[in-house]
Amino acid sequence: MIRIDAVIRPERVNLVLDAMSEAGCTGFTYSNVSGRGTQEGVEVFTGRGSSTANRVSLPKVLITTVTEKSKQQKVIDSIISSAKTSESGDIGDGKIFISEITEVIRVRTGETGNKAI
Amino acid sequence: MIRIDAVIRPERVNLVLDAMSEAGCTGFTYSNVSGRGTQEGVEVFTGRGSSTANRVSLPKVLITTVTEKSKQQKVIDSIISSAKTSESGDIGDGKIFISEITEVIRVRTGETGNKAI
Amino acid sequence: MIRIDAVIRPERVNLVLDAMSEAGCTGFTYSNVSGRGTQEGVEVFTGRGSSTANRVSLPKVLITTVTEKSKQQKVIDSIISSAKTSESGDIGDGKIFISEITEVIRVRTGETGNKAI
Amino acid sequence: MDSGHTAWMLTASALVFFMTPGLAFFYGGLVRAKSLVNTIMLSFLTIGVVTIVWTLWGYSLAYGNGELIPNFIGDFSLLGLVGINTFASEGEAITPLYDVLFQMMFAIITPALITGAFVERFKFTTYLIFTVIWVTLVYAPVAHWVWGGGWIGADGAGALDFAGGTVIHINAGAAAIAAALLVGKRRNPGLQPNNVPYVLLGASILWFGWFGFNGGSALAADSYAINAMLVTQIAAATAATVWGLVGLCSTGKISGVGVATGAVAGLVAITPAAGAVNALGALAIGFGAGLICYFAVELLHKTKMDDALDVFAVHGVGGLWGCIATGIFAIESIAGVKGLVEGSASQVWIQIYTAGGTLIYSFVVSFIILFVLDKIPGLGLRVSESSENQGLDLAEHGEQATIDDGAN
Amino acid sequence: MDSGHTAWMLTASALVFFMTPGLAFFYGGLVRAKSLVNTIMLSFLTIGVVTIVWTLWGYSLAYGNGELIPNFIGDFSLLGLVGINTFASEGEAITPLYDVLFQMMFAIITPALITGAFVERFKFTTYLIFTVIWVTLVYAPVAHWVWGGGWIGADGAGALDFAGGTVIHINAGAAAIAAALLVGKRRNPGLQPNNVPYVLLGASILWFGWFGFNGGSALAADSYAINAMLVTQIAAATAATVWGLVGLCSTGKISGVGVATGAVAGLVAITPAAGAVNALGALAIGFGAGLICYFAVELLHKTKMDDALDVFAVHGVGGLWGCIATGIFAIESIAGVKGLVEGSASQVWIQIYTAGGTLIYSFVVSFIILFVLDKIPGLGLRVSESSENQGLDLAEHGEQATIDDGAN
Amino acid sequence: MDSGHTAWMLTASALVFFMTPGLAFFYGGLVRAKSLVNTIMLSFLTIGVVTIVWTLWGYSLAYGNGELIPNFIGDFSLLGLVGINTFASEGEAITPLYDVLFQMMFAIITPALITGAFVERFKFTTYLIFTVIWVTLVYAPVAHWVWGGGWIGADGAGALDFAGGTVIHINAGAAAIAAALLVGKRRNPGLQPNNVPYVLLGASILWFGWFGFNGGSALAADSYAINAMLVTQIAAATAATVWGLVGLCSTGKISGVGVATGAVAGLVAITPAAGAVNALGALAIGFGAGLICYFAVELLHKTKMDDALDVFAVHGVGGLWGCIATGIFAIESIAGVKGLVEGSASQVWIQIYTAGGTLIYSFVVSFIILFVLDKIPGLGLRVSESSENQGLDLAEHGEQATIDDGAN
Ligand SMILES: Nc1ncnc2c1ncn2[C@@H]1O[C@H](COP(=O)(O)OP(=O)(O)O)[C@@H](O)[C@H]1O
Ligand SMILES: Nc1ncnc2c1ncn2[C@@H]1O[C@H](COP(=O)(O)OP(=O)(O)O)[C@@H](O)[C@H]1O
Ligand SMILES: Nc1ncnc2c1ncn2[C@@H]1O[C@H](COP(=O)(O)OP(=O)(O)O)[C@@H](O)[C@H]1O
Repeated sequence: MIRIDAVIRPERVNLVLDAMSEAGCTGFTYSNVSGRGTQEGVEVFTGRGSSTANRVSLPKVLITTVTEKSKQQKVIDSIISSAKTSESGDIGDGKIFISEITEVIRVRTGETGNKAI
Repeated sequence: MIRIDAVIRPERVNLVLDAMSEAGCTGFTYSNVSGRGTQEGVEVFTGRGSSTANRVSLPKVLITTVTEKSKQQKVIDSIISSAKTSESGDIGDGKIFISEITEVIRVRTGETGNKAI
Repeated sequence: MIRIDAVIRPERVNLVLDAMSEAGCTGFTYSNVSGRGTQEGVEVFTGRGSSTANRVSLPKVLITTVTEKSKQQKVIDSIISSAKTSESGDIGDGKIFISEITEVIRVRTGETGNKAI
Repeated sequence: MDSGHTAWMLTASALVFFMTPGLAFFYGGLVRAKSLVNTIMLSFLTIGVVTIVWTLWGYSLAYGNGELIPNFIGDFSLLGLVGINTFASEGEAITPLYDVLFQMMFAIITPALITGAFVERFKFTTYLIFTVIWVTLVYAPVAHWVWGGGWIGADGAGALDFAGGTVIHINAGAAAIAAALLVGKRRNPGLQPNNVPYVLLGASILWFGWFGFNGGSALAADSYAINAMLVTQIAAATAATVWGLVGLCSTGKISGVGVATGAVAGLVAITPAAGAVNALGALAIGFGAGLICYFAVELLHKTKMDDALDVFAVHGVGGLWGCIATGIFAIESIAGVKGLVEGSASQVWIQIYTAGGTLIYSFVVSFIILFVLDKIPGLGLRVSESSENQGLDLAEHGEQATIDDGAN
Repeated sequence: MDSGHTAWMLTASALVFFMTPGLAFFYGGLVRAKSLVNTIMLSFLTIGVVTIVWTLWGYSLAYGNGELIPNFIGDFSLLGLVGINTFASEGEAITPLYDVLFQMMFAIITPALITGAFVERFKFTTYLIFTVIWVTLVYAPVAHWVWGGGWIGADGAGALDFAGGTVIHINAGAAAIAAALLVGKRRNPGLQPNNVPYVLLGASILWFGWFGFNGGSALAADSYAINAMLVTQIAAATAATVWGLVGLCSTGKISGVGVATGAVAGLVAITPAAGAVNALGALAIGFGAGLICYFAVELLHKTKMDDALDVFAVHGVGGLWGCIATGIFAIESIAGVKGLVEGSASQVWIQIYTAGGTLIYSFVVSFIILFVLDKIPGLGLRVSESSENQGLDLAEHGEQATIDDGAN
Repeated sequence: MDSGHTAWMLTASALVFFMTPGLAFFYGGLVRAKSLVNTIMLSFLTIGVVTIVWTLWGYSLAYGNGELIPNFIGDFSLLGLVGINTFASEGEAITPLYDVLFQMMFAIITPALITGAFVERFKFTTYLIFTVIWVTLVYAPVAHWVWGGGWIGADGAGALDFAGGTVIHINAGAAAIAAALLVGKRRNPGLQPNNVPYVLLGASILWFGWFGFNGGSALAADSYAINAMLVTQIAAATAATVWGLVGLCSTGKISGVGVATGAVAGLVAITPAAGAVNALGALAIGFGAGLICYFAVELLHKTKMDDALDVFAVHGVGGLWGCIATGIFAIESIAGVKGLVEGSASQVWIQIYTAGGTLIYSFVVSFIILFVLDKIPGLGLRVSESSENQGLDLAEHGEQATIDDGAN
């Protein structure tokens, strides 16, 4: 089993979750995070509306899903196509990290492995 | 060393943390997340209290602990027994993911490995 | 590629992020978490300002970065030196977890591996 | 000079002032978190801009000594408020400046009400310009029609509008549709309000301030003021309860946002009637407001128009119901004229056509203003897609509503 | 008609209205985040329901022209407020409707106070029914006892209760214990208040509104009103400071929630005394309130009862202290009767037995009402275990207090 | 006794009270989330402490019957408010206690204003002691100078200070620099305000309450009060708008915090002038306040001093501008004396040297008080490094502003 962590733009979450579902993911966990990548950050006011500074971290959403290895490519493709804001992609569209999971357990039934996903 | 990620119901956090402590975990990190699994979601009002929609994601808590491999089964058992809301378990009780950790370092002392957990 | 998860004191985030950048990290994702370790917790009022209890979990920040294996030691050193609050370190200064990442993908371009970091 | 009347008008003006921040939080709680500051600012800076317009020429156009167009609009005789006595003359209960002040607060909240229609996607600078023009071309004339000697009020058709059902609510509701149509739908309207406590805080402040709005419209601390406050309380409470219970019946739950909206609908509906009905009339008006506006919201959600915070369903429809209900439940001993319940249908008819006239005028002129602003290069009504995605707080204000970030 | 008195009673009514939303936030900040909307709504919809009850029959039962049971309760002579003059008659300083309005606001906040006892686990619909019955069977009679010509007030035992120490606070405190006992303990009471700024905002609004509560109870803009406001400020400030300092001594820290609670305790205690004491008396009453209520909270936490937000310790105990202290610190030149400090013990005794009578009556009747509601199929006092776990916001209202969710 | 004047002074006192909680949220929103409760508490407990000081000896020192030092400070004749009549005597419009009450609210907000300079790092208990001393040694004398018969006011130099430009704002601003210098810079000032809605809520409550502040300073419900409220509204609105537009021009965005700050700057500047200028004068004063304070903030950020929430730039500089502008725009028909616009320069000079005198006195004495407190073992101005890192909410109050934690 593998774990897919995708850091994406907040406004894309619903689209990405739907695309992932269609690609065969049955469960997700996500939360708000701050992220810093090659994206530039945003100009924010620091105090009384007179001086600004660059906030390098931007609001992002981290979606985590654990799935069978066989579905890996399909899920990744679904994320890429739904998270990209334009044909050519824009800086800040996000990043995907894949890692191995040794075991999954469903609390309710105690089932393990692919059955528990 | 292994890493255990448990996604559980928010109201169970204290019980689960206590059970995990007893099972030998010495540290945890947790945060609020939103989750979507086979659980159904909840009916919420979308605007002025006249129409409702289904919110598929529910508030969950993700607990992460890194521990020695030898404690794995004990910890998992402690999570399952404390996170389950009824004898037979209810949908939404949660899920546990296990993965490998290659190294742990304690910032304070620079200790590594099992000593640092 | 490896993934470095560092749980640190909130007030150190900027210092740590800067140190990590200098050590060669190009991206990070971080969020507020609650943590419990050997640190003692803090006395909080439970109700009307007359009785207190110990809150065992403290606010922490979890920083995650994925980087090339070759940079591992440099990044860890940068975290340790910037997250430590005193020469000898204080309880609660944080912990670092290292794990393996099998793949990284940049959503924008579809690039993978070290190029995508 | 009557110190009691003065004391009350001072208080009432402060209370009406407080309504606009209340509205800011009411609206702010309903949008998504990433446009919360923007939504509050739409109301908050309206206070700034309209106060200046009102001082320089707005009051004069609404209540000037003469009329540029008879029955339609005032003149420029009181530009900059020069020529209005600072001190009460013999026989005057209050110095004339109290009217400038009290009416100013009404002029402020009306454009702020409109903003609910286009939150989360409207260009902030364009809105500021819109407000200046709208207060001049729409608000000031309509205020003149009803209270400044124009064709609707006591010197004209004799419509009953105690505290501004037409001037404020129908007016804002009509402009809201024009704005919603021209700015278009939100790309992603989200699922739930971001902050229900803010909605309830805002509604509470609105309700509190409305005592100044309706009670102060007696323009004196007298029996009319007390009756106005009492019927205001009854109508708001009834509409809030009705909304909650209708929701309970149809969805099984009582929504906090719904109850707050019901309260506002009740407050809107009683506004024109507060000087015309008694407690039982207020119960009926509140009951009607809760029911009618509830279903108006449901109905309008089925259209393609995205009046985001239901300004028309609550203020437009609620205002229309209130104007007509004033004709129905008016009691001669209070209103001076008989309503339908006392057997006279004529007042109902007056109420209907004056309300309709306001609705049409406001819609048409608001539409034209916005249409023109949309075409002007460098202005335009709508922010860019990326701004809308990022949220208007960062895009338009360089701010985030809340930050609790270790890195901060 | 006196416009100054009218102006003040209009203002005071609006201020007392604002207290209930203030209470909503005060209580809302103290619970856990997942029941924040529910806690606010318990207070907010009380405004809706009680206004209707008060208009239809509540006022009549408390202040009707006759008495159904002599010295005990009014009659049905003023149902629907029909038969009350809208306009002041000759010689009347204010139209009688002002009393309906002002007293209505008191009737609203009293049941809202009770809700603090059973937050995070009470069925919302049952609460609405409870409120209707409680205002009818408990609030209206007790108000009649004190201010409507019943056995406690000026026409009866001659107890001093300027602004409602018995009618509002002891009454609500007693009902709170009944409710806490019957609904049972929270399954998981949590560790800390979810929102300390809301607690402080709510306390600030309560304090602000209390000037209308106590100052308005002079029923005129006169020297009594000014003295009432001054002593209110002094008692609240003193109790807040004392609470903070006692906390500092015993825990090493000054709790914001504690200081806010101390302020409320001081406001409660000065309520009956605001027309009877001077500045130094207010200092003493505030000092006592801070100290006594602090330890009452500590003590009651040791019992098995889960009066979640310490309604009895603050309003019950604070109200009792206030009633007795009124007998102690009353100054003849203000109160018209001598207190203990001027050498007369008799007033203290009157204060004690009338407060005790109210406490017992309220506890017993509230207990019976709740006991019966608990047994009625389909009602019941307590939500299901899963609703309690999920939080009452989602379970009872289909809402979440705040959402800042990318997916929203 | 005039019931109308009394009604207004009761209301105005309540409104001024409400400003301090408003300030608490205004300041609270500007700091980082981990010191939000502390920042609110600095203002909130000031209410507690100053009320006690004012009752016991503060009022007497400011407005006592005699003078300990002629033209400089009152005496101990009114300790504990004993000896002040509770009831109005023949011919008095209001009972003298109204003055105690109204002035008390001014004494409360002034030290609360100072706290903005040293948030996020000041020891809470030291602050409480500082407040007691500061009100005694700085506030009471300066109030005496201006309104108690001292060297600045009508009986002295004849400076115009209607509602406290010198007494409150210049005074607080000067003390703020002293405090900022002595406590030192924040270790890590963070990037952005933690809660922009709180800033706007606080500013709204401040604005609302300021109507009582300026309007109430007429000490009667008369034409002066109405003019004061109108010019207050105009100046605040203009300064808010100007601040927003200047920010727009120089940064491309309109900051919500900026607009709120502009409003406060306008309110500060109009404070001394509210009894001296007309609507157009208010426009000019507001315009100047927005512009001058905007650049004052920018300039002071370039110094090494960490006046965290720009108390000096807004209240000090805004107060100075207001005092001078009062001399410029005073209209004889309102102020009783001619301003520069009517051709007389002498008033400007009086305004300048009295403002300067206050500034110097307040700075020097505040500096000495703080310097001494810093040296006293067990006190000291600054919290430990670890407390500052942890945030003052947990460190000083054992509380966290918000908790939404599954584990709670
Ligand atoms: N090496 C990394 N480790 C952890 N998170 C990363 C890394 N690189 C990027 N991210 C996350 O992904 C988000 C998007 O990155 P961004 O720089 O916008 O991508 P791109 O380089 O494709 O434009 C960042 O905000 C950050 O949260
Ligand atoms: N495959 C998955 N990947 C990531 N998170 C998951 C996955 N499956 C479930 N979860 C998390 O676990 C939570 C509980 O899942 P749920 O569907 O309620 O479990 P069950 O299927 O045992 O009833 C979900 O809300 C989600 O946050
Ligand atoms: N075994 C662990 N698993 C997960 N998180 C941990 C673990 N140990 C520590 N942490 C996280 O690291 C933080 C710092 O731990 P702490 O006990 O303060 O470290 P130390 O033992 O070095 O003093 C904790 O608050 C917790 O969030």
